[in-house]
Formats: sequence, C-alpha cells, structure tokens
Amino acid sequence: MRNEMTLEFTSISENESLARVSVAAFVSQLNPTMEELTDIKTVVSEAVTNAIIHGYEEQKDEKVLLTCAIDDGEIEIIIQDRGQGIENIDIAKEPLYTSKPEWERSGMGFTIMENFMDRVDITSEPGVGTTIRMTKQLTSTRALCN
Amino acid sequence: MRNEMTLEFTSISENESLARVSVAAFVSQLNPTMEELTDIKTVVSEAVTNAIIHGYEEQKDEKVLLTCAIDDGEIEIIIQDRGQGIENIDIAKEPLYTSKPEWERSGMGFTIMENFMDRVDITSEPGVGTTIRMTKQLTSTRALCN
Amino acid sequence: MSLQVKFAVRENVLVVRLEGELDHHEATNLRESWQKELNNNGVEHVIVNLQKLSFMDSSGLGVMLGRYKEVQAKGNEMVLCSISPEVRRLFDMSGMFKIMKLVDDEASALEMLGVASCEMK
Amino acid sequence: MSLQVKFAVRENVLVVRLEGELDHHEATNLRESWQKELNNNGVEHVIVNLQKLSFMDSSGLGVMLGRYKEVQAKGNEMVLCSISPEVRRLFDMSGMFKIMKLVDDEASALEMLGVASCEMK
Ligand SMILES: Nc1ncnc2c1ncn2[C@@H]1O[C@H](COP(=O)(O)OP(=O)(O)O)[C@@H](O)[C@H]1O
Ligand SMILES: Nc1ncnc2c1ncn2[C@@H]1O[C@H](COP(=O)(O)OP(=O)(O)O)[C@@H](O)[C@H]1O
Repeated sequence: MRNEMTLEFTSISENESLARVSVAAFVSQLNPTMEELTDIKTVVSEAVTNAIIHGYEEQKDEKVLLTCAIDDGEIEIIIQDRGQGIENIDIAKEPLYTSKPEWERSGMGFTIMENFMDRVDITSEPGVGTTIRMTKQLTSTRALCN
Repeated sequence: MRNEMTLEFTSISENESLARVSVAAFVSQLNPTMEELTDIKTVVSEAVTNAIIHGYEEQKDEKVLLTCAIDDGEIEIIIQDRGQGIENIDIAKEPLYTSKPEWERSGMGFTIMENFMDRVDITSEPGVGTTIRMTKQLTSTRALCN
Repeated sequence: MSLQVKFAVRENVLVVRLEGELDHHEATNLRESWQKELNNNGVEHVIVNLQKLSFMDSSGLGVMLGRYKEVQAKGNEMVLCSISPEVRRLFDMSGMFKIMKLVDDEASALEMLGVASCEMK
Repeated sequence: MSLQVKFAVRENVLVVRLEGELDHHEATNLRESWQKELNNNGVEHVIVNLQKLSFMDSSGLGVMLGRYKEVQAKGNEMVLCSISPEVRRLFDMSGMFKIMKLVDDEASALEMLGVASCEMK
C-alpha cells in the first residue's frame, strides 16, 4: 500500500531536525534497520541543509518542500527549493567540491546522498531552483521479493 | 520570528504518530514544558484521528492537512480534512457525545482540545470538510510579556 | 513509538502492562488482544499497569472504558496503577478517577484485589 | 534532539564531549565555542569524545576537519574516541579515518597523547 507525506517549512536551520525527525517517523512504519534509518536521516539532513544554505543562501523567509512516499518497501524522498539553482551539476557532485569553503562546508553532501541511497537524481535550473529525488529499497522488503 | 510548517499525509491511522512527532519536533524550538508538549501532542492526535475516522470514515486514499506556526511563543495548529463534515457542531462538542459509540469512541476529543488549548475554532460544512484551528500561548513566553 | 502490550495472570487477576504510545491506531489491536485474554484463563479482575505508557489520547480512554464496563458487568474490578505524569493529565482532565481506582504500584493493586503480594513471575 | 557540548582540560589536552545531534544548525555554535576553548588554557592537543553523539551529517564533518586543520597547523594532534555505530557509518564512508586517529575510549586517547591515565574530573 502507498503512503505519502508532504512537508513544507520555512527555510531556517532550526527546521533541519524537523525534516529528519518527520521522515524518520514516517519510514519507521516499514521497520527499517538502524543503519537504514541513519542513512535516510543523513541524506534528508544533507539535502535540506543544501536548500537552506546554497539554494536560499540563508534567506529566512523562503520555503523548502519535502515529499516522502513509501510503496512496498521502496522509499522515495524529494527535496525541493525555489532558490538560486546549480550552474554545473557534474562539478557540484564531485566529492569535496564546495562553493562555500569559507563556511567550513566539507563538499561531501552529494557523495553521501549517492552512497546512502540507491538512486539520486538532481534537477536544477539557475534562478529557478533545485529538486533532489532519491530512492532506496529497504533490505527487509527486498528479501521478501526474492 | 515566525516559523511555519505544513504537513499533508494519507488518511491512514499509521500517520497519527507522524503528525504528533512532527508537531512536537517543530514546537520544541520554543522550549515548551513537558506538560505543554504533552497537551499539544494530545490535541494533534485528537484532531487527526477525527479527520481519519469521522471525516473520511476510514477511507484510506484521502489527505489530512496539518499546519503549525509559531510566532513569539504563540502556537497555532490547523488540522483540515475534505471529508463529510459535521452536521451540528454544538452537539459534536458536548463532552461524551460521539456518533460512533460502536467503535468505542469516548466522545472526549473536542473536550480535550478545548481544555488543553487556549482557543479552539471549528469550521465545518457537510459534504465539504472540517477545519480545526487551535492556539496556545506557552507559559515561558507569556511570563516574558508581563 | 508504537505500543507494546504484555499480559500476565496472577490467580484470578489479569495484569495488563502497556508500554509506548496508545492512540487510535494502536487501540483496535489492544482491544482485541485484551478481550481474548479476558475470555481465557478464568480471569476475573484486571490491573492496568501504566508505568511505561508515555502517551495516550481519547482513543485510549475509549479502550479503558470499554474494558472497565465489561469487567464491571460481571461484578469484577479493574484497577489502574503506576501512572506517569504525562498520561495522568489526560485521566485527571477527563474525570476517569471518579470511575476507576488508581493505586501507586502493582503490589498495592494486587493487595487490593486480595492476591497475596509475593514475587510476580 | 539538539547538541550539548562539554569541554574539559586535562594537562595540555582539550577534551570535547558531544551529546545529541550535530547538524548544520548546531555546527556554527560548536565551531565558535570550540575555537574559543582552543585559544584559552594553553591547550595543545584535542580529544573528541563521540560516545553520546547520536547523529551527525557532513556539516559536522566540516567542523571536525576545520578544527583538525587548526590543531595540525600548530604541530599538535587531534584524536577521536568512543564512536557509536550510527555516526561511524558517516566517518567510514567519507574516509575520515585516513586523516584522523580513532581509539576506543578517552583513557586510550589520553594515554596516546602522553597524559597519565588517572581519574578525570
Ligand atoms: N539546493 C542547492 N541549491 C544550489 N546549489 C546547491 C544546492 N545543493 C548543492 N548545491 C551546490 O553543490 C555544491 C556541493 O554540494 P555538497 O556536495 O552538498 O557539498 P557542500 O554542501 O558541503 O558544499 C554546493 O557547494 C553548492 O554549490
Ligand atoms: N473531522 C471530523 N469530521 C466529521 N465529523 C467529526 C470530525 N471531528 C469530530 N466529528 C464529530 O464530532 C463528534 C465528537 O468528536 P469527539 O469529541 O472528538 O469524540 P469522538 O471522536 O470520541 O467521537 C464525533 O463523534 C463526530 O461525529
């Protein structure tokens, strides 16, 4: 059975934990392992942080949109901002690349998303915004499908 | 400073805890007391449960909409369904009144909302849906205003 | 965050220990398993231990009241014990203690129901 | 759910104990208070105790790497200890242990940095 949630929130860093906690509460219906739950909280934190600091450059009156759907043990997470967008996605995805080294960014956000999820799709247009779509099949349910 | 979240989710009982957990994570930015946090979780649970069982009569493919805003220590929570609506709001609000005694409903939902929150406004139209708007001023911030 | 339910029988008393959060989603399962236990075992009275229950809403009140009525209809007793401050707020507000008895712990509840208060398995 | 930070000084070693969740929101405050501690007290080396840290993301890695570079620039050492399985996943994935040392507990870390391993205040 399909279950869906959509969470929209003000673009302030206080809401990063809200995003993690909500997605964790939602996917826990599927009985994920501790590792899977940690991975999911981490990638949500990465993408939401990016929307706030890169997409909106810390403007505090914008909105971040998070959608999460579960369907037969597959998790789909979409995080969207209507911020400044990414000029060159290939460069942005490179491990250790960051456009904000002065803020002590590690440049590992996209690398972590790609490692912890099965699939990561980045759509972005300068001046329009960025959408990150990620999916992951949980192992418990993957085993059941064999 | 104003901070806002909007959560929309499928009308299934699994999501009752999601609604509580999300609102609790959101309002905890205001450092509520344990009592205040319990009150808020309880009223969210009441209104979301009502949307699922009364509004949608357990149809599982509808949406419940929850909005929460905090502004200077005042919390506003709005819970909305596009379900069957309430014929007579005055009767519905009476303590112990329930239209579903066969489901072991206690009829205490609205009484709890009115006791645990400062203000509860019910807007409802048969065939269109129900909106519950509740507000509460936290004591910590109330004290500061004196 | 979900509800764990443990049943134990001590002479003619059913002890129901609730842990976690009791809402509408959990109430249906709880009702069914509780009713099954009440029909087994020659059970008469009931003790509900709320010590590890961290959250409850009016759907939980419905289940409590439902079982209370069933137990009372047979002339038996239902006693609550070990309530936490979080859950107590709801019980106080809704006047449940005008109907049901509350005691401090399981030992007191067992004593009240006439069960010798030695170690519980 | 937020971050608690406790600093302690033992001879020339700053011990940083993190508890809770370290994300971008908490990273800015942590950076500031940590840098302040590094400038006080004649501190040279650093131990970061991660035992009670339940969550960390790449913003946390940024703070760790930032402090590591500052400590290393002065010819001193920074050692991590007591990492939980949750947080370890991120460190493993991002190759942090190729750069920083990890030991089992504070006692081992103190010993490695040449501090006599008696009771810590
Ligand atoms: N939502 C976004 N909007 C605009 N730019 C982004 C967004 N997300 C990522 N980027 C760009 O991609 C770069 C790499 O991102 P990431 O790998 O997460 O590293 P970091 O956040 O540490 O910089 C960022 O430095 C930024 O330039
Ligand atoms: N969202 C809703 N949509 C339709 N009817 C509702 C809704 N919420 C409440 N009601 C009506 O109001 C009555 C009283 O609600 P409440 O006090 O919460 O008690 P209970 O949920 O135990 O029945 C319900 O029995 C129902 O008839």
